[in-house]
Amino acid sequence: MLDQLTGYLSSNLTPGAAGNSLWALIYILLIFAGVSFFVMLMNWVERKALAHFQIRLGPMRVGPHGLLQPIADAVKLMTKEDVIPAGADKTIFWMAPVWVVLTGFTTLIVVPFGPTHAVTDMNIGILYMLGISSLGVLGIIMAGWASNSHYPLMGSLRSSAQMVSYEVAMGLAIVSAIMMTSFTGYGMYGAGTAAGTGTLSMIQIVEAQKAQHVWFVFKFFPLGFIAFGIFAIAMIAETNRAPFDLPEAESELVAGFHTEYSGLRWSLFMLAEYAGMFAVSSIAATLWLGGWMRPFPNALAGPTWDLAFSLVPGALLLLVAVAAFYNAARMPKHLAMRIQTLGLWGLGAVIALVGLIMLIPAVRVRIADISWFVMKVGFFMYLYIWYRATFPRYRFDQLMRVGWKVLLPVALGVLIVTGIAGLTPELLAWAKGAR
Amino acid sequence: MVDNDRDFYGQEWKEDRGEKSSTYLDASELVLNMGPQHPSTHGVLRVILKLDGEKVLGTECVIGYLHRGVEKIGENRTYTMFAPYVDRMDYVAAVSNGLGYCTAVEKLINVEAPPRAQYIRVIMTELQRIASHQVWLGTHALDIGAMTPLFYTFRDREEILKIFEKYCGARLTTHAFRIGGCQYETYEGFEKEVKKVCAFMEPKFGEYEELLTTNRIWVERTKGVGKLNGDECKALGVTGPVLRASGVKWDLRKAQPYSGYDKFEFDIPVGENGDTYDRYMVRVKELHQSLRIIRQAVDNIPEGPILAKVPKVLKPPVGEIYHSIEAPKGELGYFIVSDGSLQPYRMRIRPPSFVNLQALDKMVRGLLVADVVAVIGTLDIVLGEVDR
Amino acid sequence: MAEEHKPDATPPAGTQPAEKPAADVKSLPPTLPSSSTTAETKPAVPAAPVKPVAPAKPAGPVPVPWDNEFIHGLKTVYESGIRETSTYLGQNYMVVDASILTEILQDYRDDEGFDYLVDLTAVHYPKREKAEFEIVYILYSFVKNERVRVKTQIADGESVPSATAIWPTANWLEREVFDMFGIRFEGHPDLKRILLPDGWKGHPLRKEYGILQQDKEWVQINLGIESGQ
Amino acid sequence: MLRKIFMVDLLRGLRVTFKYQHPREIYTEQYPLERPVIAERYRGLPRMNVNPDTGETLCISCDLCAKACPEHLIVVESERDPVTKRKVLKNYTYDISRCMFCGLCEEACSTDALELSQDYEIATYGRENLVLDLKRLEAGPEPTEYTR
Repeated sequence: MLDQLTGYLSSNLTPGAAGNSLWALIYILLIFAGVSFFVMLMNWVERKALAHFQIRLGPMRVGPHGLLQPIADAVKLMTKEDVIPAGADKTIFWMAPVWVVLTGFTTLIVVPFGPTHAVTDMNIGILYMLGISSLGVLGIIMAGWASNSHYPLMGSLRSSAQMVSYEVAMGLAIVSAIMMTSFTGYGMYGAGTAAGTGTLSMIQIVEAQKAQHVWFVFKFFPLGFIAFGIFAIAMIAETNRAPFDLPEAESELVAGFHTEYSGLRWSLFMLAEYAGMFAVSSIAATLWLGGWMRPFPNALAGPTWDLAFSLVPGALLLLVAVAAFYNAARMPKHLAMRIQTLGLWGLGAVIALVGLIMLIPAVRVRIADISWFVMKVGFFMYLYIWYRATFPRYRFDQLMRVGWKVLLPVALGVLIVTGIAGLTPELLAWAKGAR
Repeated sequence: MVDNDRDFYGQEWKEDRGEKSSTYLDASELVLNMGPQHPSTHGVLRVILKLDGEKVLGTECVIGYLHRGVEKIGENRTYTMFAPYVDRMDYVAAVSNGLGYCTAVEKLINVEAPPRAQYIRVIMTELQRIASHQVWLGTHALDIGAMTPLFYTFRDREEILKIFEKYCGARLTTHAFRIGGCQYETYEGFEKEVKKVCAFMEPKFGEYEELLTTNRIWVERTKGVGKLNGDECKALGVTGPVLRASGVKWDLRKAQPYSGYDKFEFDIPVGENGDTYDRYMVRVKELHQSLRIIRQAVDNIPEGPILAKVPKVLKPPVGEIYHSIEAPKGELGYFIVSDGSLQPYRMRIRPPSFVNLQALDKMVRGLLVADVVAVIGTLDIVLGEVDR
Repeated sequence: MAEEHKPDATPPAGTQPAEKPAADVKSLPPTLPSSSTTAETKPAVPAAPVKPVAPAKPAGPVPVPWDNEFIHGLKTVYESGIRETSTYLGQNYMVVDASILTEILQDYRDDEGFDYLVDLTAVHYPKREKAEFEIVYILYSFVKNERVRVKTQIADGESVPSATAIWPTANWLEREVFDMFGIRFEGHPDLKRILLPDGWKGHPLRKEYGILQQDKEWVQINLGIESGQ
Repeated sequence: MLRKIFMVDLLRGLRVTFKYQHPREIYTEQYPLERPVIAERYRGLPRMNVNPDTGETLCISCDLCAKACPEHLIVVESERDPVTKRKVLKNYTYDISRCMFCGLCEEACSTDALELSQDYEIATYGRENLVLDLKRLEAGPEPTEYTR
């Protein structure tokens, strides 16, 4: 048992690939806990960031600056009575949230936090993720149908049509990114001589980007970026967020498919939604923004740059700690607030400690990959909230029109042009040869 | 609730459905109840939608949840006592209700408010028009999905409410005017503060436009939705920004000026094809026009008394008059029948929202559920005024 | 619950006195003499010593007969139907028979261009025996920027042809008049209560309907509580 | 067309919301700690003024305020003092459960004894203490100090 445990540490394969099921279990638990913590954090960040966009404060009462709000929400949702509507179809009603959470989390086993930090490295990574995330639609339809009332029914039908139609656009954008993995040229416009073999595995995709010294977002500049843009739009529609949040449009359908849910079941839906957001933005980060690679790995190579970039995560945490101390100092000097200020000082101290640990050279190297990946996903989360604050909602038929008539043709176009761009040297050679 | 054998809505309903279906709810139709407690019906309005999938076949509005019998109360209060009740009808534009009521009674007793009072009244009513349009813009954008304009508009509206509070003591139900003029002299620094607020507002209107006017999602959600042309508006008695957006250049402040509006020059924004986008543009332009009026009024506000000589115990001569003003929602009219006693014999109030809401069914037919919400928002109805 | 603080001791000016000293208004508006004969009941003697009787009010504005060629045309056609056309405080109005009402409204809309029915309301005069209700149509012409009031007088229980055909806006206005006064409008597509609940009995804006009165039976059935007042 | 491709309109909307993230723009007022500034003419809880030196009420029980109130919420009981032949205020109740704070009573009061103060914290735990008697009216507002 012990050697199985230590045996893996030296290998540079993912636990799944190395066949070490124990470590795979540990990774699964780590990811599950990590994503749940991420959902709690995201709950707080969404409320605060959305509030600041809207010139208000967001939760301030529960804990210093509302930090205990997610915990309060969780407890509230746990203790709230779990209502099942009278005419509801009990089994399907019960199964729907479980199904949605199931699909939400299983997509995460392929997400590459680092060269070896993924539960397993399937060679069909992307295809697996797309397949599982499209299963999530089934759960939503089940929820809508089982609630046996008008609004959820309409909400679930809408969201199923929406997710199906945006999956097409998403798939095509991904295909054009996969195609790029088969090129072997260097730099932004290098197409390379021999036609390499493309890969679907997430870790190989990042390796390909490392090999080509370019993030696919910048490959053949406008093409990569357009594909990334299409994916970004489709991913928002996939998770029913921001301009495309029609299924849960409060102003029309009250709350869409999860109207009749309450208490723990409702929180499962929220958990699944945030997990889905995490999964989809991790695909975007891996495919286009070079997974765990730090920015400018080649242009700014050399030890000094390596050192500088590896300090960034630690420095970031220290910055957060300073912010915490500053806010703790600014807390009102009220008797009742004293506990909260103490709590904030404590939190600031903990974050500072973690930041310092991250700066130790031994630790620094290991966590560099994970931190860069999480930062990129964090950027996408910020985008989600930003869109939600600014944009009005599309109407259902316009949403379909955008999905089919705008995204799909553009995605096809990008696909073809990338193909041609990738094969130019061979085409030239062929043309020269033929003449 | 809706009995079975009768057709759902009115005569012409029968033609386009061919023979009447025997069972009330055959498979194609879904009766959806946008009930009184719906997030986007501005107040307690219940709309029964007959849907074919998402398309709206017909609507029926059930109102009366907020009916407080203002007209019956009007018959049992003296003229001065009734003024506070008027504020509670269109609670978003209380000052203009008060102005309508006071000018109507002044016309009845043939008294003219002194010029200074007229100027103060114009300033307060135009400020209230801006505040009312801001509430409309905030909630209308919220219905179509954009959450943030609501907070920006309400923050700017707060400045206006502060002025009201400083001037007459209340923010919403102001009861600022009395029959014959204004009750309060302007507090010192009133003109300076109004000017400061106008200067503060101008760039903020630009921001609303930047957030919404050119935003493609907003344009798509509002262009061509809920069309009404000029003649339909006139036939349905629709007034206010909704009428002006359909191309009819008619504004009571210009057509039949009251309370000194003829002294200010401002123009009336007019739309062309009377859809939700045009109504949005008309109201946004009206914001700028109101600012123009306020600046002119504040610049040359005359000195002098603020209350005309009106007997404490007011007994108007026997007779009846109809007087209407341009409220932010449309033409707000008062038909007062007096029998010479202390209390009006009949106090009829013609609410713009009640009549505008009638046009909902014609505008919404054939649209989707999401558009019903947008059209209710663009009609800018306030249920306090609809139900009286 | 604290004793309901609405003692009857408050002076009559506030509450609704049992017998309304309303002027016995024959044809509205009466000429000057009849208004001065109204019993000038003084509110309860205020604390100050009795004020001398207010000096006779200056002559109030008096309705002046109003005439123009359109009215002339109407009069030649329906001489008896048009009871009175006059102007009061600058607002001209005409009183017509119920029988020829729709034709007159139709003429107004088509010939004179009064294409906007501003308001349709009713006033209840319980004292008049044959003409208890007076239905008022307020019309406005966009072209001429003019307002006119067309009024008819009907007895209790009589009904009036609906104006929905001429102006669709009359639909809800008539429903409200029916709801508040109980006047039926023939030809109205969907005449039922608009503001009050459907099962409500009684029409509130009638003069004999007290201000605190509620349909106790409806409240009992639907809300299951003792009527609030 | 070009602007449509590069989504200029969406980006401008985003810029506006981004600009408002600055903490300086935050508009919320944390109520119990930060109290709003109330205007001097604010019409809040009614208060009976007392003659500063003699300490007895200024009200001459002329009953004008009771007549002016649209909702008839004020009841003035007074009896005639045999010696000075003038009415003396015995009891004065002001029921604010249905009061609209319209200020008509304040205007009608000839000796400006009755006045609407600037107190806006009028909520009570029972309907009974919404009926203010003379003592409460003279005491005037006493803002409660919230700690939480």
